[in-house]
Amino acid sequence: MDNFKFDEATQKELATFLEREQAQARINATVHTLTSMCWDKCVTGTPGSRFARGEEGCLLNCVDRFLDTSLFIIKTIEGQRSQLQS
Amino acid sequence: MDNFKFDEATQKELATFLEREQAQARINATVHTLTSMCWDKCVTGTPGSRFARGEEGCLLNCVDRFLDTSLFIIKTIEGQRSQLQS
Amino acid sequence: MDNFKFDEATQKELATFLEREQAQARINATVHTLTSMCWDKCVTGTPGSRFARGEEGCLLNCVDRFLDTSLFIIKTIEGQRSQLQS
Amino acid sequence: GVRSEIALASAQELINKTNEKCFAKCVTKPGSALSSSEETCLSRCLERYMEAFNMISKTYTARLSREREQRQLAQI
Amino acid sequence: GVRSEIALASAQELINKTNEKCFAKCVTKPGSALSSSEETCLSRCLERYMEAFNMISKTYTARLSREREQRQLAQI
Amino acid sequence: GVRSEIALASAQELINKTNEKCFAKCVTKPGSALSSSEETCLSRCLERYMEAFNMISKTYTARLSREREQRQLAQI
Repeated sequence: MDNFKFDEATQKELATFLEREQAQARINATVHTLTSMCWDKCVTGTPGSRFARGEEGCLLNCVDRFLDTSLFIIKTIEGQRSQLQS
Repeated sequence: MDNFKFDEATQKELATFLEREQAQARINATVHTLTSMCWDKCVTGTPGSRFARGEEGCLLNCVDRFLDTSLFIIKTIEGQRSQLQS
Repeated sequence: MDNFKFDEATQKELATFLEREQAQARINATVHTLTSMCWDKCVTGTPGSRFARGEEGCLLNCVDRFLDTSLFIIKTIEGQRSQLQS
Repeated sequence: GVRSEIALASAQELINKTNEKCFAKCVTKPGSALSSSEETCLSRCLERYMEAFNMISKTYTARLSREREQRQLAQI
Repeated sequence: GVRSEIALASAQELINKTNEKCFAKCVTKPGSALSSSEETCLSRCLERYMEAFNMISKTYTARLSREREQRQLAQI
Repeated sequence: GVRSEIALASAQELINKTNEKCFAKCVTKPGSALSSSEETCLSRCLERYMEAFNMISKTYTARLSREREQRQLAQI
């Protein structure tokens, strides 16, 4: 079994498949984290038969503003580093 | 050392032992999670020389109601899935 | 590759290096956990251009009191155990 | 297969999270049994959490593909 | 042995959790040393957390064995 | 090398934590874009979180070396 080898084409296909699946697993994990965090931030009342006014908009904006915050922080840090180096 | 092999009976015994120990480790982990969560829900005051009225009952019920919630959620999801399939 | 072996002196040096790096990784992880926990405890207002009065002192004391709490708990448990054994 | 294992792990995680969030929201003082109002709250909470998960999943994947396009445009 | 490693890991986790919960509850404004009232609070909190852990451990294992019995009855 | 991987992981973790804490503090009601007051809050929050991290890193390593000395004194 240890000596069995796939041919090169199959090995590449397998690697691509596994990479794509791992990317999907990472995306799933991020969606779970974002849902948990945005739920705590946006859904403050007792759950009703639909989202309250404001809750739905908050949830829709929460993801994009969180990612904007991430980009803002990275840009700020890079700006400071380039200032320090010049 | 790599070529050393236990006989079949010993191997089975070992597997059973390890399985039981892993089950114990999982139970321990769940008890830690439940204690942390129920503590935050039930023990709201400054700790006294015994639990306040209500805190002890809350702690005792917390585990069973959490597991009931889990069963309720699984049943609801299965109910929806069987409705969709019929 | 599997049969390649470093000489004993190099092996020891490598082990020491890896141990030191793992210790550094553990220290980093603890500093992240402490910062997160002390930030939540001490920084309660909107962030200003410097820490508010009280926030800085709280942060400085937070680490030492957390570690004191840890020592206090271990001492108390050990005290109880030695009482039970005598 | 790998694919179904990932989907299963994600469904399991969704159930665990729903359980945690809806128990926190709907069962504030655990009694000797789940009351009918707690059960109503739980089934609504379950629907809302699943809805939130689907909304956020769409928003996030839309953002990812928008950013991928921008990077590709930037390379031209 | 495996058994004592598991017990040790669990005891270590119990100490870590107690530390986290009781520091949060008893040391709300960290000063230059632990005050005597903070220490009183910590030792009571420690006792209560251990008590809660033992109560919940019993309740959970009782529930597990009840459910195991029900499954075995269902198989008859 | 191992060393730079550890430093990189720690920097990544610092960015993640800052992101989580400052989003929680500064973006309380997510709107259709980050407002200028939210951005001001975020850049101050970022500075303060880094400052807190550095303070706590120093305090913690100072404590560790103090305790190491005490243990060595105790062994004499």
